[in-house]
Amino acid sequence: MSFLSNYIKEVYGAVSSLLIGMKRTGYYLTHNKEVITEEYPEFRAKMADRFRGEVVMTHDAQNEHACTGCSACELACPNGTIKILNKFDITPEGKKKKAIDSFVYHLELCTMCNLCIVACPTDAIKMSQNFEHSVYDRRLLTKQLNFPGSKLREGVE
Amino acid sequence: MRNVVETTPEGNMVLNVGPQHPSTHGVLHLFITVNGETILNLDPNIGYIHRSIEKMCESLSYRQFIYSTSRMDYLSAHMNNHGCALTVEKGLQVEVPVRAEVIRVIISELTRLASHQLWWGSLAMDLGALSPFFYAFREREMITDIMEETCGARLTMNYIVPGGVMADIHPDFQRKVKEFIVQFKSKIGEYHELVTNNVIFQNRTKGIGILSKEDAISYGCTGPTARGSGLSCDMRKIYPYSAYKNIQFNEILETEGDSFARYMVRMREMEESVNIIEQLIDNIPEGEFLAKTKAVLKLPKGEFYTRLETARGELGVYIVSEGGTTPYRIKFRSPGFSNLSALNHMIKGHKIGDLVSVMGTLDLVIPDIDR
Amino acid sequence: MENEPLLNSLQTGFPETATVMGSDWPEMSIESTQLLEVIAKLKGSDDWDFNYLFCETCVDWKTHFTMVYHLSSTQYRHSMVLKAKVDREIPQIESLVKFYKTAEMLEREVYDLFGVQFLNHPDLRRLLLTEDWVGYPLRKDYYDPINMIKL
Amino acid sequence: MFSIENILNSFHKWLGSMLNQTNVMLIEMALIAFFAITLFAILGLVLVYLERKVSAFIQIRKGPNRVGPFGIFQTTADTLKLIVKESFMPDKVDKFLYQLAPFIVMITAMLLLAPIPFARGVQIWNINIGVFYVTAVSSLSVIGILMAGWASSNKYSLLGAMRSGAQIVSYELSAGMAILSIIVLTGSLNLQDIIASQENGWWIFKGHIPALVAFVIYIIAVTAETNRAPFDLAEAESELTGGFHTEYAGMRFALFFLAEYINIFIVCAIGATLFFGGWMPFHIGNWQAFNHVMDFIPSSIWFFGKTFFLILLIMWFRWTFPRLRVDQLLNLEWKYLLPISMLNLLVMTLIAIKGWHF
Repeated sequence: MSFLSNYIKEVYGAVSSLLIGMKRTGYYLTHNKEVITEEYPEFRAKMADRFRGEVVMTHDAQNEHACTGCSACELACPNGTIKILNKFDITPEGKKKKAIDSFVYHLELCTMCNLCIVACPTDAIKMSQNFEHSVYDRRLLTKQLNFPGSKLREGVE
Repeated sequence: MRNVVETTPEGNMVLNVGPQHPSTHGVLHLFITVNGETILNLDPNIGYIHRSIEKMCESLSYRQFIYSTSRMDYLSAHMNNHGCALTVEKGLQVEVPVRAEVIRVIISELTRLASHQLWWGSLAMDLGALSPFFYAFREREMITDIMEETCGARLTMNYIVPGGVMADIHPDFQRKVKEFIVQFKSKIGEYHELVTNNVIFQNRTKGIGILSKEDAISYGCTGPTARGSGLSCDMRKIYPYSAYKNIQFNEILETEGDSFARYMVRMREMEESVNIIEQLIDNIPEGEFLAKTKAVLKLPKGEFYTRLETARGELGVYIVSEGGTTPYRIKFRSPGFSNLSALNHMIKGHKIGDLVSVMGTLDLVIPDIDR
Repeated sequence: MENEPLLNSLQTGFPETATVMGSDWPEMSIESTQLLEVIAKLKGSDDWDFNYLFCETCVDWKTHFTMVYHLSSTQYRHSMVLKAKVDREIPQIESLVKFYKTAEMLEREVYDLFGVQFLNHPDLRRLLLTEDWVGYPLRKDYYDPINMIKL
Repeated sequence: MFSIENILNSFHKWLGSMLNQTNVMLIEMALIAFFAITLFAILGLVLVYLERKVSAFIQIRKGPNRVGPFGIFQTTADTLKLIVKESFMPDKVDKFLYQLAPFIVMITAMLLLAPIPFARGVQIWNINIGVFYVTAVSSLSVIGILMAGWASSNKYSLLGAMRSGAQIVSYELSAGMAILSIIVLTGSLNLQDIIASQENGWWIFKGHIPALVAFVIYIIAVTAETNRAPFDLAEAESELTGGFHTEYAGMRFALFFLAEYINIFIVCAIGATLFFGGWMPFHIGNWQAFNHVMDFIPSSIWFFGKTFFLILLIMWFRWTFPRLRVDQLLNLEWKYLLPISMLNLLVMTLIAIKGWHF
């Protein structure tokens, strides 16, 4: 007889555990208020301030940046993402001054590790919150970060 | 048909599970010899995403190499970074500020929770219940949002630098973590209702893939896999690092050694992680978050080894230094690698369906195995 | 056992080998031929009971290889490092599979990446790389013009 | 009264007044074929959409919501995509069987539409052994699945097909037992007779607990028979990637997919007919006023409402439960469902003989 009562108990336990699970999913089936997914192209999530999307160089209204071309970021980068090409400007006093010609940034190599930002002594570069990087041509991922015609801000050494 | 199906000389069928297979969660390739539905032998073939991180690290500086370890076990990226930072700090003999240590531990435990939640969802999905995955992600999303706000990325955070953490915590950090804890505690019952107590789930996991304590030791298993077999191996207890020295928590042990025991270890570990976070979240000491270190780090000549607990088990970081700016040799003893080696032993004689449940409860992350 | 008493007992147990204190645990250096004998003693002895091999790897010192075994005891919670010197020209060492089953995969990995031959290993094959791969990537003199990228 | 039955009858008379008997039959057969195929397509679209919405709601998602209002044209768009998709054939398959298999599964599902009473007096073929016909023909779909698994020359497909064979053959027993326990109450295999016997109440209420048990067993067994989760071992995407249809793509895959949904509809329709009275409105004994109010709701709505309720139940199972292992699946059948349903059938026979049912 104990066999039979065990059998019945087993069946009862099994069925009730299944019904509890069904009750839970049934609750969600009938209460479709809370939706965890987002409709992407219409709804673009506001990324956090610290979110690391890509490296950008900050330029002010006079089209001036703070990059002295010291290549600290280039050294700090583990992947060779950054290449800095320097040129020599002639100052009004006739002295030669080092300045960046182009700050080349290979987005396709970047792992957003933030080491270049930490290494920069003049806070010339920062991480932007843009996360939509896809383009149709791979070459477009190689970017020049300093704007055309931009120059070094006065007083930044 | 006979000439198409590959068979062993005994007439058993050889089945390729992977490299692209839904339940291996990555590019793991298993050759299984089956007789009908019964698995007779299993031979893992790994290395499909071997990136030779150890070789790469030999040419990266001590600041740079940490980022690449996030890509090993991407679900416990923070703990991997933590292990590397601890090893470098041990070599440099840098005193890490208390605030940084506490922050590191909180983020570690949040990462562990996120990892276990993903594991829970994907285990349920492997076993055929698709909905729990979304319930797990609902809570996991809160953690990744916290990570994004404080660390700057959702998965491969790279938040740790030698000497501390990269940035101070976000002003909203404590509030959001508390919100998460409230939410998680209210939903953990749902997890048990849907999966743990479900009779089909219990039948699928109880008595499946039994790993005895002796075998766990011999196969070098660690983490929840070994703790499910009753082997006490929590590095947070045995070699307390960072803030784990000062907090009260229990090491979760189950003795059955089957899939269900491993499952229960992880479920209870989640609650324990919440307990750890609760102890620390209101007591983050004030002060610096980053110790002063030289611009170029040079480790003294010698060998340094750190053992720490990631979400999958013990991570060993072994650095051999020749006194230069780059490591001479780095070895990562990854938890998944040893756990995978026990799979053949555990699965023999079970059915193909059990392979899913055993692999699911081993919680293999393939980049962690291949490195 | 704490590190200090362990170091002392290892020094008394193996008087002819060099046992020193490393950065974390006692380090014992042996020749490759002694390996089985030393491991048998370390694992078999009740005082040490090193039943847990948690890491096994190799270091290429350009003149020779060093096999590094990290051993631990689940009973006494102490750990030690065992280093065996392996000849670089004929890299051969005994396998530890009969002591620790985890050594099977770890030794396959070392064989794959360093080319160390493990004697009496049940199934010594390439693990991560393909069977037809030429060379052993983690050796210091390995050079692959295609797959290695110079930054 | 305005009803589908009357329309059909007057249409039949109108045809008969113009043409001779043979031509009427031919035209009606062509119309029925057209109707069956249309019903197929519509049911497939509706059920797939329903399934996706149900799964989305259970999983706290929104579900399809892009194509058309609330995404109702999503499945149409998917079907169009599947139709125009290249229907490639792997190199080493058994070409004849590989191409035949989806059609066998499909035709089996189509044949099953014949005896189903969609509304009062609306039935393609009023066969006097309707229930027997359904149970017999529904077993044929396993041939198609075995054929697909075998012809694909894929180990996963083969395993899936073998699992499916074992599963469908065993679960037919308890499904048959559950059906039998209603047959002993009605004493007829004709589906119209079964519906007529539920004039004063549905069997699930009239048959005491044994009818309820039979209903539960029937639902479990048909879930298994149609290869639905938690019994979807033949597909078992986490174990066998796709099971018997791993190697199928495009329209051939869509036929399998469609046939699965049609099968669900059919088993639910049979379940609704046996246990919930088919198109019979909800009647309680001799409460004439109440029964009369219920009669105002058209019988087709009653039928589809009940059927969709059962379909919803089966979908609800799918998105809640984990999958069983293959030996547990057979254990469940041979150690639990079959003994219980046999015992249940005995009790039911006793009730029928003694006339204890209402």
